[in-house]
Amino acid sequence: MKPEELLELLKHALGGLAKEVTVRKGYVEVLVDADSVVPVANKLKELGFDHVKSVTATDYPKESKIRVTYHVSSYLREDLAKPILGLSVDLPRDNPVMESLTGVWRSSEFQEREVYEFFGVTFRGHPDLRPLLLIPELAERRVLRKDFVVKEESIYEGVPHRYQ
Amino acid sequence: MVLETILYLIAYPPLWQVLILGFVGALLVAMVAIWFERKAAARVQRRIGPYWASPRLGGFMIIVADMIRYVTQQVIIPTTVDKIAFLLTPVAVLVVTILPLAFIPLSPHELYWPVASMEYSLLIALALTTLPPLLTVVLGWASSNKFSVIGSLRESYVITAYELVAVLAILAPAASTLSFNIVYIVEAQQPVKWLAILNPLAFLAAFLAVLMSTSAFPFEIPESEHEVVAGPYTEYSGILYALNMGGGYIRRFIYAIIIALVFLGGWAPYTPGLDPFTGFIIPSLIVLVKASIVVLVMSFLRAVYGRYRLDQALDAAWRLALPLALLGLGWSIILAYMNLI
Amino acid sequence: MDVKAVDKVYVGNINVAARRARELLLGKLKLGDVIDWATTFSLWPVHLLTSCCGAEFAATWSPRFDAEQYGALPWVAPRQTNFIIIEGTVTRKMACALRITYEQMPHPKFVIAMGACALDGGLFYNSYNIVRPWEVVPVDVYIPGCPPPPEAVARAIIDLRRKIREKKLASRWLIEGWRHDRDPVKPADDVCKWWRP
Amino acid sequence: MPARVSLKSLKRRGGLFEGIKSNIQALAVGVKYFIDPQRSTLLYPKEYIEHRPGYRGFIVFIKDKCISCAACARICPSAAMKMVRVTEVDPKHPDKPRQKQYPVINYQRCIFCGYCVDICPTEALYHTPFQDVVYESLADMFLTLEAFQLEPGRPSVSEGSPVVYEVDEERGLIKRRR
Repeated sequence: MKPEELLELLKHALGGLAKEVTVRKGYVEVLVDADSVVPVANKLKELGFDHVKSVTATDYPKESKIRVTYHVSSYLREDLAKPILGLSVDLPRDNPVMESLTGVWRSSEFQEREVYEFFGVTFRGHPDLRPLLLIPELAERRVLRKDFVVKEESIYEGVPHRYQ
Repeated sequence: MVLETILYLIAYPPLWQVLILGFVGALLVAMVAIWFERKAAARVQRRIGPYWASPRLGGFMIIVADMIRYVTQQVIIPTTVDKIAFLLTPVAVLVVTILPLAFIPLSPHELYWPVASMEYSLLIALALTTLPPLLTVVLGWASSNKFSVIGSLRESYVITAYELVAVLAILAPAASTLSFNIVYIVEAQQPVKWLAILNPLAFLAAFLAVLMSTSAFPFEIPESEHEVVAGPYTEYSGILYALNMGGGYIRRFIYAIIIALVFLGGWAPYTPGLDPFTGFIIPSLIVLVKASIVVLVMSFLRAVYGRYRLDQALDAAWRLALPLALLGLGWSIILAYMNLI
Repeated sequence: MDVKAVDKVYVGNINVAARRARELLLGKLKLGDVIDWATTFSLWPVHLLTSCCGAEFAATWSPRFDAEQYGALPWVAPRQTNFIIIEGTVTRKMACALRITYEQMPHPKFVIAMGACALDGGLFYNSYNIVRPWEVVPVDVYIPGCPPPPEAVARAIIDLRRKIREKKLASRWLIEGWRHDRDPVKPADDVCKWWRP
Repeated sequence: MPARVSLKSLKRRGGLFEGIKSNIQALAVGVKYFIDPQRSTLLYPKEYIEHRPGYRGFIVFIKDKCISCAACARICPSAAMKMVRVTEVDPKHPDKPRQKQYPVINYQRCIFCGYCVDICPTEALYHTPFQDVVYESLADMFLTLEAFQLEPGRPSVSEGSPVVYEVDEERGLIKRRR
């Protein structure tokens, strides 16, 4: 199935639930509000998208929003598995809270935990929302947000005196 | 009276033969088997294997180095284990493993092997070889570690499946020669009527069952590395682990001696004389060489096969090896009926 | 029991007897050299793979650079080994695993740090999630490179062999009970603070 | 249409005859390699691989060519290369000591990517074709300016002889002595 055909199919199936459905360079993106993410996910699952490939988030500090993207795909229907489909939600940056999609796709559980620890997005209804890769005190600092500063060394610093 | 009894016990020849053959000989054979296993696997995989410790001996001293390292290493006793069982079971495994040697005659003369005239020697030796796996279960249970317990559980599955096959297949020669006496079975195979040739089904079943029940490589299920860390031996370190590891190889060697006697004709083409050299040393050496070849062939299989899963091994046991053993038993009865042996 | 008798074996002091036996065996009979020799040819690394250096670790034991010729056999369980190769980046969570693995191994034990990440962080020198392994466990030999080639790993094993035999590391553990040059930098509570079993 | 999962059952491959045949084949391959192993193993301390030129090994610095542009330190992705300030006395003007900057390298961090060698405008840095050198202390790995100008000692050369690996059409990788 070509991305354009998938776009038509999605527009027909989702109706007014999605805020925006776009296609760009073979990538189909469904942008929804935080309220309607669970119904849209259920609709997608009915279409045949049965698993989540990755859950990721992007920080936009100027627009003060965090966009959480679910890349969904299908094991059972080969034609649906070919184009890339992203389900995106825009959340406010100061208090990002959204419904968890673990009820719809169980495979998103670990990746939602990862988004939680790196970006601080809280997923309501997640069965076990703990930091996954980082130690707890580091996870509170939301290390992948843009305002987390990683210190760089200059080319003159860092030469210990005993080596000079 | 008491002193005489003690002296008699000390000078009792089978005791010495068990000690010398059991400890020194079996240890040597275990070392050669481990060395051959590593070296043959390396050869088949186009590697060199152990080399730098002694290039002229083909790296054999690396096995000695491993042993010395294990003996001098720290022994860790975790706080959660059952201490008495944890410390005593490896020793018990070794002792029980060597016990069957007391009932296996390597020469037909009563003078050198008092068990030679004993009826049912094959039956007793076989019964004693089935004891060590039970102690392996104790070993895992004493460690009180989940991997050890899972490993012990696998071991018990494997015992249930394969000890039956081993006993049935090794008893097939007894059925065809109408005797449980090992010396009688060997003499019946003179000169080349070996039961491995006359009854290959039972021989194959016995070989498979020995591989499986001593957890040799294609069936290394209890201590499979990638699933349960080291099986029942997970918590064992230093000399205790060396005892466990050596025990497995010695057990395989004892099974190999039994197979060499009852299937490969023992001292067969050779007719033992009466004096110590021709009556004791040469027949024993012939049997030991045959048994060593069986052990080395078992070690070679490591280089060829991958490890089977537990369900595959049990499937092979109940669907392949058990019918094979029963067929071998039936074939041996036919052999006895037709007076072929 | 008077004071002089404390040091006599025949009084029944088992600690004194053990010490005497140790001194006799390791001091006069040169058994220590044998133990050191045995340890150098029996370095079994436990497989603790933390990142991409594991590929070169695998290549070191592959047919072309067969490291089994030095007597080193990769093993899975820490209890039966005496040697650990840190294969790459050690994150904060992995540091605890590394420390636990190290403490599970019986003495005498040795550590090789492999690759730039295991020395000073390498590319991730300023990352928020990196621990220098030499803070967690005492390291014997360092291998630079990203990742180091298999020959370098073989060279590290040879270098460790020379170090063990020159400094008598294995037999000194038997005499002294603890290698005092091997005190780890960080206490275990610091490394595994976050970990609640 | 909700997605439905259907279970497929695999057929057992082959029968008893097929099993016996494949086992015998496996054993035959094992015995064949056991008799003729065709090894190409490197006996490391006795032999060492002579890499071809272009191998990115340890980096050596030529002080006379350096123009102190610091491009190597700037491009270093892991900040392994640092500039040190050195006071130099020009023989023509002995009364006017000059401050110059030269790079030093930290092998604790170096990832041997070769960016510094590539970017150097005067070719003051070059790679040696080996990397099998190990250290016993962290302090040795931070080279001083003097140590950076020398090629690091290669212990393999004193212990063994060089070999090269070539690809043979029939036997695969083979070892050839120089």
